[in-house]
Amino acid sequence: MEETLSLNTIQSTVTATSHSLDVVWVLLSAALVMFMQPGFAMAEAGFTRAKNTANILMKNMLDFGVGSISFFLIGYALMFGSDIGGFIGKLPFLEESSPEIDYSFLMFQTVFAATAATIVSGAVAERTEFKTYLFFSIITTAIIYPISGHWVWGGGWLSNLGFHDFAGSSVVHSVGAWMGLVGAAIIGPRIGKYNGKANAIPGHNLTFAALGVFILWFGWFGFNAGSQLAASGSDNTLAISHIFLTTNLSAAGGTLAALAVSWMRYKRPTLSLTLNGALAGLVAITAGCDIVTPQAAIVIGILAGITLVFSVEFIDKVLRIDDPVGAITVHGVNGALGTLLVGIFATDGGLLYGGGFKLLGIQALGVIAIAAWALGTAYILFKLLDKTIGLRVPAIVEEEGLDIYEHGEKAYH
Amino acid sequence: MEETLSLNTIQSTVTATSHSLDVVWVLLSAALVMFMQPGFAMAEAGFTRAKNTANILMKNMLDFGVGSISFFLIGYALMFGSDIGGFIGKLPFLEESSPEIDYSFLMFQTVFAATAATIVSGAVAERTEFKTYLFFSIITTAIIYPISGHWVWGGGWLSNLGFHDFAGSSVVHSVGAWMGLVGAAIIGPRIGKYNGKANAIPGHNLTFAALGVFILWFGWFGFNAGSQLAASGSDNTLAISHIFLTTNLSAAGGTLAALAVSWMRYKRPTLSLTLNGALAGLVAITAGCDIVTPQAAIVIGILAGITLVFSVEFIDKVLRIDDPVGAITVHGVNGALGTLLVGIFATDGGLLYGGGFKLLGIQALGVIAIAAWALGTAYILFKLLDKTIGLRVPAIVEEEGLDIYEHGEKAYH
Amino acid sequence: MEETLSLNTIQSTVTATSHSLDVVWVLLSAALVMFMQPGFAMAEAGFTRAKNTANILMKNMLDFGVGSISFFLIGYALMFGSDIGGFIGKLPFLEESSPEIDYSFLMFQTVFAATAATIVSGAVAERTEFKTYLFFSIITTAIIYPISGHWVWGGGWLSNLGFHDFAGSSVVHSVGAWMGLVGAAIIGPRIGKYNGKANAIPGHNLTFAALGVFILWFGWFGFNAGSQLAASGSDNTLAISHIFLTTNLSAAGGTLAALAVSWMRYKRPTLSLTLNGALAGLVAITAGCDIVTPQAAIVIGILAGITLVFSVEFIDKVLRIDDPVGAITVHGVNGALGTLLVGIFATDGGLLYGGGFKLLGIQALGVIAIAAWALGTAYILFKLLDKTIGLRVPAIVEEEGLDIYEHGEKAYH
Amino acid sequence: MKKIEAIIRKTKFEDVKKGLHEIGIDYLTFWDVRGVGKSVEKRVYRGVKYDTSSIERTMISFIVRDKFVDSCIVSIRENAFTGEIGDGRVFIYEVLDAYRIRTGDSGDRSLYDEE
Amino acid sequence: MKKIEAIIRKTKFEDVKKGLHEIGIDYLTFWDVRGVGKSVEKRVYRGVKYDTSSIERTMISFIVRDKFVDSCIVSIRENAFTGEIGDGRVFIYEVLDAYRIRTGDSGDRSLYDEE
Amino acid sequence: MKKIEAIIRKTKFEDVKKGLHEIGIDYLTFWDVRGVGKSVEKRVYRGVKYDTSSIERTMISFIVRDKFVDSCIVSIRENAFTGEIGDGRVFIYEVLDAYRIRTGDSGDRSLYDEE
Ligand SMILES: Nc1ncnc2c1ncn2[C@@H]1O[C@H](COP(=O)(O)OP(=O)(O)O)[C@@H](O)[C@H]1O
Ligand SMILES: Nc1ncnc2c1ncn2[C@@H]1O[C@H](COP(=O)(O)OP(=O)(O)O)[C@@H](O)[C@H]1O
Ligand SMILES: Nc1ncnc2c1ncn2[C@@H]1O[C@H](COP(=O)(O)OP(=O)(O)O)[C@@H](O)[C@H]1O
Repeated sequence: MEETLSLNTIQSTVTATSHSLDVVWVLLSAALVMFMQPGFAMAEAGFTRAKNTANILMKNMLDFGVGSISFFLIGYALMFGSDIGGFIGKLPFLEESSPEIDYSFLMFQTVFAATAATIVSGAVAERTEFKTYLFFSIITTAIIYPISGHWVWGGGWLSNLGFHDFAGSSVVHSVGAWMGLVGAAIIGPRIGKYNGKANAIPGHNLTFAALGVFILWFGWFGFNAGSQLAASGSDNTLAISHIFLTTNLSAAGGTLAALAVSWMRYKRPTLSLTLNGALAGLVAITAGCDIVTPQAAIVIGILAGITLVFSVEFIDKVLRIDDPVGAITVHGVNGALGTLLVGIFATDGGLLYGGGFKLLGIQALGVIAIAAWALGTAYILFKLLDKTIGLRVPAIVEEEGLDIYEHGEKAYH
Repeated sequence: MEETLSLNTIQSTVTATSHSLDVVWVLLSAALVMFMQPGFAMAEAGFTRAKNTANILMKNMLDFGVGSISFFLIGYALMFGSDIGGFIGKLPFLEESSPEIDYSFLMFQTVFAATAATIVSGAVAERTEFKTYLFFSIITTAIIYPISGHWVWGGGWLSNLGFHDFAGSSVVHSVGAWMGLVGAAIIGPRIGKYNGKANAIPGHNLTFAALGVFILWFGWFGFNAGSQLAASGSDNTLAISHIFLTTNLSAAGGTLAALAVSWMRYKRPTLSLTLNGALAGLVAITAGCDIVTPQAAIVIGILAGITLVFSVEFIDKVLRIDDPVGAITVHGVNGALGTLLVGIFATDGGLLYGGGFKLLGIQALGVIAIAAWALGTAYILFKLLDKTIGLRVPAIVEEEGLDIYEHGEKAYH
Repeated sequence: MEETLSLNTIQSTVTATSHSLDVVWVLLSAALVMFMQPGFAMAEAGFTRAKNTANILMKNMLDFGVGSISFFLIGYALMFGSDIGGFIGKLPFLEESSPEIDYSFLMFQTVFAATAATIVSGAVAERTEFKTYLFFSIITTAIIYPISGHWVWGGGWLSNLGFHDFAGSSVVHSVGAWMGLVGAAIIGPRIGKYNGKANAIPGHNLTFAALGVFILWFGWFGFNAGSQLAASGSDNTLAISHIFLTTNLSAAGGTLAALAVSWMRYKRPTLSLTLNGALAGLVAITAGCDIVTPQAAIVIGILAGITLVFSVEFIDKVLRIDDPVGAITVHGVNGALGTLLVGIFATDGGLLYGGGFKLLGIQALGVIAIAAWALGTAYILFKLLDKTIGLRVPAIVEEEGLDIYEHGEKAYH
Repeated sequence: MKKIEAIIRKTKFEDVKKGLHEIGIDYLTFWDVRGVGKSVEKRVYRGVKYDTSSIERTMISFIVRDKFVDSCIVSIRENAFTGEIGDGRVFIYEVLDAYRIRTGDSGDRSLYDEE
Repeated sequence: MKKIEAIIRKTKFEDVKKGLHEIGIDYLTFWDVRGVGKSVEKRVYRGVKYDTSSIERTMISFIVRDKFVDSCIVSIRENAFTGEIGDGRVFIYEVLDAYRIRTGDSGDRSLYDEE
Repeated sequence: MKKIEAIIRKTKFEDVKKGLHEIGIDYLTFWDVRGVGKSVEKRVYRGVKYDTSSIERTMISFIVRDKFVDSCIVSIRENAFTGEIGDGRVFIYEVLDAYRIRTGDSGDRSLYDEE
C-alpha cells in the first residue's frame, strides 16, 4: 500500500520535474529572444545616421512595449485561440469556457510577435512619422502577425497541410520583412538616396551594428532551440542540441559566404555585408533547424549568404526600394529561401532525401500564402495610414534629423 | 527488498534532480542579475556627459568588484545569519557551529547587493570624489543594505509582520535610491544645473542609455523570477511563468505611460523619459510580481510610468536635487509605489481582493521603515565622509571633466 | 509485474530528465560562452583606434564564423577523436565505426575554440593584413588549438599525468595569448609606438571596452561552470555553485588589485587597467575554479591583478612587444599564473593542503608544454605567412586606417 | 588670392560642393561647426525645456585666385539657398600667400594643377 | 567689418555667448578645437605616461561691424577670464566682404537684421 | 603678426608640432577637418560604390610675429611632406590685433611669454 503510494508520489514528482525543466527552457529562451530587441535596436541604429538615432531607438523600444501589451490582450487569442475555419483563433470572450493559458508559452510567443514588428522599423527607417509607426506597430502585433501565425502554429490550414516552419523563417521573419517592403515602397526612398543613380548613405556606427548582430546571434539560440518548447526527455534533448548546432553552423556559413561574395564583387571584404550575412544564415536556418543535418545547415547558410549580396543589390539598384538596414533581404528573401530549402534538405520528406516534390510544393505554397497575406494587409494598412495621419515626415525634418524635430532630443551630445 | 532499495535510490535521484534544477535556476538568474551591472553602467554613462564617462564606468565596475567581496566577507552574514532580535544577522564567528552556506543562494544575493550599491552612483554622478565613493560603496554592501535586507528576507521583524516585497522594490531599489537622494542633496547640484532656473544637461549618448535599459529589462527576468529561488515542481513552475509575464507587462505599461505623459506634457515623445518609464515599470512590479494578476501588472506599470514623469520634474524643479540619471525617481519613488501597490493589488490580502487595509498598512510601514533606515544611515555616512575625505571634487575638475583629473584617462579619443 | 514495469519506466524517465538537465546546462553555457565573442569584440574595438574599428570587428566576427566551421569539420575530431599516442585524436574517416557525437558537447567546445582564436586578434591589432589573419584563424581552430587541447581534455598525455586545467586557463587562454605574443613580435609594433621611448596610443572608446569586459565577466559563468558539463545530482549542483562563486570572487579580486596597484604606481586610478584586472582575475581562476576555496579564489584574483600591472609594463617597456589590448598579459601570463596556482591552492593535492610539490610540478610541466607548443607552431605559421601572403599592411594603410584601405568602409560617420 | 568662408546648412553641403566643382573649384576644406543665430530649436530634456540657440552648420573654407571670387559667391548663394531662416553667410578675406606642401609651389601657382 | 576669433575654455562658452549677446552680438559660429600651449595635462595610459600638451578648447568666430570690435574684445576678456593658465586668446582680422545667403544682402548690411 | 593656416595629413601632426616647437612656436590650435582635393578614396557600402572625394585632414592655425613666418613655412613643409598626393597646403594671412585673455596683453606682446 505504502509502496504504491510512494510510487505514485514519485511518479508525479518526476513528471512535475520534467515539466518544470521544459518550462525553465521556454522561459530562458523567451528571455534570450527578448534580448534580441536590443540586438535589433543596435543593428538598426548603427546602420542609420546619427541624426535619426533617437528615433530608431524609440521605435525599437515601443515595438516591444506596444507588442507586449497588444499581443497579450488580443494577438495571442487570435493566434492560439480555438481554430475558426483554419484561418483565425477565437477571442477569449467568444470561447465557451475561459481557457487555461500557459504563461511561459505566452511569454515566448510575445517576444516572437515583437520581433516580427521590429523588423519593419529597419526597412522604413529615417523618414517615417513616429505616431504613424506606433499605430502600425499595434495593428501588426495585435492582428496581422497573429493571423498568419495561426495558420502555421495555431492549428490553421497551413499546419494541416504539413507546412514546416519550425521557428518562423516565414511566420516571423518574412512577415515582418514583406510588410517592411510595402512600407518602404509606399513611403519612398530617403532624400538623396536616388538621384540618377543609387547613392550610399553609410550607417553612423558600425560598432553598434556589429554588437547588434552578435546579440542577435546569441538570442537566436533561444529563438530556434526554444521553439522546441521542451527540453526534458531524450528526444527533446537531442533536438535542442541539434538545433543549437545547425543554427550556429548556418550563421557561420552565411557570414563566410557573404564575406567571400562581397569580397569578389566589390574588391574588398566589407563589414556591413558580412554582418548581414550572419543574419541571413540565421534567418534561413530558422525554418528547418530541427530537420536538416549540420552539413546541410552549412550549405543553407552559404546559399543565404550568397543570395544576400545579390538581393541587397537588386532591391537597391533595380527595384529602387530604399531599405536602410537591408531588412527586406535579410528577413524576407532569406526567410523565404530558408523555408523553401526545407523542402530540399529536410531529412524527413526533403527532395534530397527521396521525399519528392511534395514537401517542396507545400513549402512554396506556404511562402506564397504568407507573403500574399503580409503584402496585402500591409498595403491596405500603409495606404490607410498615408491617407489619414500621414506616413512621411516633412522634408526639412528628414534633412535636419528626426531626433530634433520629432522627439526634441538628440542621441549624441 | 531489492525493489524498496531501488525505490529509495530513485526517490533520492528524483529529489536530487529537482533540487539541481532549482540551483540551475538560481545560478542562471544570478548570472542575469549580474548582467544588469553593464545595464546600469551603459544607462548611467549614456545619461551623463562624455567628460565623465570613464568615472561613471569605473564606479559601476567597482561597485560590483567591491560589493562581491564585502558582501561575501560581511554582508551575507549580517543579512542571513541567525537572527538577533529581528534586527540583524549573526556574523559567522559568533555562530555556535559554522553554518553551511548554499553558494548558489550566496551568489544570487551578492549580485542583489551590488545592484543596490550601483543605483547610488547614478544619483551622485559627475561631481563626486572617486575614493570617497569607494568607501561609500564598501559600507553600503557590507552593512547598510544587509541590515534592512535582514528585516525582510533574513527573518527579521518586517518579514514577521507579513511585509511582502518579493524581489526587492524596497529592499534593493528604494534602499539604493534613498541613499542616492541623501547623497545628491548633500553633495549639491552639478555646476550650471541651477542658476535661477533648472537647466537641462543632456546625456552624451542615448544609444548607450537605450542599450543599458534593454539590458536591464533582460536581466530583470532573472531578478524577479530568480527570487522564487526554485523552479521545480508545478507550484514553482507556475510561479516563475507568472512572474515573467507580470514583469514584462509592467515594464511595457511603464514604457507606454511615460511616453504618453511626456508626449502630452512636453509636446514631443522623448526617448530619455520613455527609457526611464520602462525601468519605472520594472521597479514597481518587483515587489508584487508573484502576487498580482497580469492585468494588475499592466496597471502597476502604467501608474509607475505616470508617476515617473511628475516625480522627475518635482525632484528637479521643486526639490532642486540634481539627479543626473533619474535614479531617485526610478528606483526610490517607484520602488515605494510598487511596494504600496502590493497592498492594493495582491490577490492574496490586497485591498481590491477583499483583504482590507491590513496588508496596505504593513506595506506602508515597511516602506517607511526602510526609507528611514536608508535616509538615516546615508545621512550619517555622507556627512562623515564629507568632513573627512571630502565628497566633492574641486570646481575645475568638475568643469574640465572627472576623467582627466581623477583618472588621468579619457573615455573617447 | 505492473509495478516493476512502471518502476523501470520511472527509472528511465528520471535518468532521462537528469540527463536533459545536464544538456540544458551545457547548451545554455555554450550560449553564454558564444556571447563572449561580442565581449571580446567590444573590448578590442574600444582599446584600439577609431580608424581600425571595422577591421577589428571583422576579425572577431570571422574568428567565430571560421572557427565554427573549421572546428566542426576538423578540429573537434583532432581534439576528441580516439587518442593516438597521447598526442592527437583520430579524424572520423580513420575511425573504425563512425562515432556518435554529442552535439551539445560539440557546441560547447566550438565556442571554446573560437575564444582561443579571438584572443590573438587583440595582440596583433591595428597592423595585420586581413586575409593573412583569416588563414591564421583557420589553422588555429582546425589544428593548433585542438592538438594541445587533446593533451589535456581529449585523453592525451597531460591528462594522464594528472594535469588540472578545469576550464582552460592554459588550454584556451594561454594558447591564444602565446600565439598572439609570437604574432605581435614578428609583425612588429605599430608605427609611432616606440621612438626612443614607449608611447601611449589610447583606445578610442572606453565605454565599448567596459561593456566588453562586463559581457566577458557574464559569459565567463558559462565558460567555467559550463565546463562541469553536468548540473544534475548533488555533486554537480555543489560544483557549479562553487564555480560560480570562485569565478566571481576572483574577478572581483583582480579588479580591486589592479585598481590599487595602478593607483599607487601611476598616482591615479585608471579605468583601462582596472578593466584588464577583472579579466586577469577571470583568466587566472579558470584553471582551478572547481578545486580552490572561495577565499583562495580571492587571493588568486588579487595575485592576478597585481601581476597584470607589472606584466603589461614589462611587455611594453622592456620586451617592447606592442600588444594594443593587453591580451598577452591578461590571457597568457595570467593563464599560466592561474594554472600554476592550482598546484598551490588546490584543496586536493595543492601545496598548501599538504599535497607537496607533485601537483605543482605537473602544473608547471603542463604550462611549459602548452606554451612551447603554442609558441612553436605560431612561430612557424607566422613566419610562413610572412614569407607568402605577407603579415603586415603597408605603412600608408596603417597610418590612414585599415578600415578605409582594407575594407573600404569606415566604422563611424 | 582670396579666402572664401561659407557657413551653410549641413544638408546643403553636397549641392554646394557640386556647384563649386562645376565652376572649377576642385579644392576645399570643410568641417562641422555650430551656429548661434536666429534659427532656434526648442527642446525638452527630462522635463526641462531648453532652447539650444545653437544649431549644426558646415563651415567651408577655400582659397581661390581673385578672378574666381565672384562666381564662387554666386554659386554658393544659389546652392545653399532654401529661403528659410538659417541659410548662413559667406565671408571673403585677403590671403597673403599660399604654399603647396607636396610640390613646393607658392602663390597663385599653388592653387591649380598643371593642365 | 572685422572678424573676431577667440580661443577659450569650453566651460566658459556659455558665459561668453551671453556676454556677447548683451552687447548686441546675436550671430556667431563656434566649434571644438584642441590647443597646444602652456597648460599641459599629464596622463597615464596602461602604464605609459604621456603628456598631452593639447587640451580641448572652443573656437568662436564671428564677423562684426567695426564699431562693435572694442566692446566685443572687452566682453570676451571679461567672460572668458579665470586667471589660470589656459584662458586663451582673441585675434582680429580684416574682412573684405560678407553676404547673407537667405536675403542676398551684402557688406555691413548682411550683418544685422531690420529693426 | 601673421596667421599661418596649414591643412595637413592627420598622421603628420605630431611631426609638424615637434618641428614648430623646435623653432620656438609653442602655441597653436588645431582641429579635424575634411578635405576635398585630388586624393580620392573609392569605397563600397552595401554594394553601392561611392567615392568620398573628402578625406580627413588636420587644420593647424596659429598666429606668430612676422619674423617667424618664413621659418614656420619651411618647417611645416619639411615635416608634413610625404610626396604623395594629399600633403596639403599652407596659407598666410594678416592679423590686425591679438589679445591674451589671462594677462590682458595685446599685440605682439600677447604672443610670447616673459623670458
Ligand atoms: N556675423 C556672423 N559671424 C559668424 N557667423 C555667422 C554670422 N552671422 C551668421 N552666422 C552663421 O550663420 C548661421 C545662419 O545664420 P541665421 O541667422 O540662422 O540665418 P540667416 O542667415 O538665414 O538669417 C548662424 O547659425 C551662424 O553660424
Ligand atoms: N599664437 C597662438 N596661435 C593660435 N592659438 C593660440 C596661440 N596662443 C594661444 N593659443 C591657443 O590658446 C590656448 C590657451 O593658451 P595658453 O597658453 O594655454 O594659456 P594662456 O593664454 O592663459 O597663457 C592654447 O591652448 C591655444 O589653443
Ligand atoms: N585652395 C584650397 N583651399 C582650401 N583647402 C585646400 C585648397 N587646396 C587644397 N586644400 C586642402 O588640402 C588638402 C590636400 O590637397 P590635395 O590636392 O589632396 O593634395 P596636394 O596638395 O598634395 O595636391 C585637400 O584635401 C584640402 O583639404
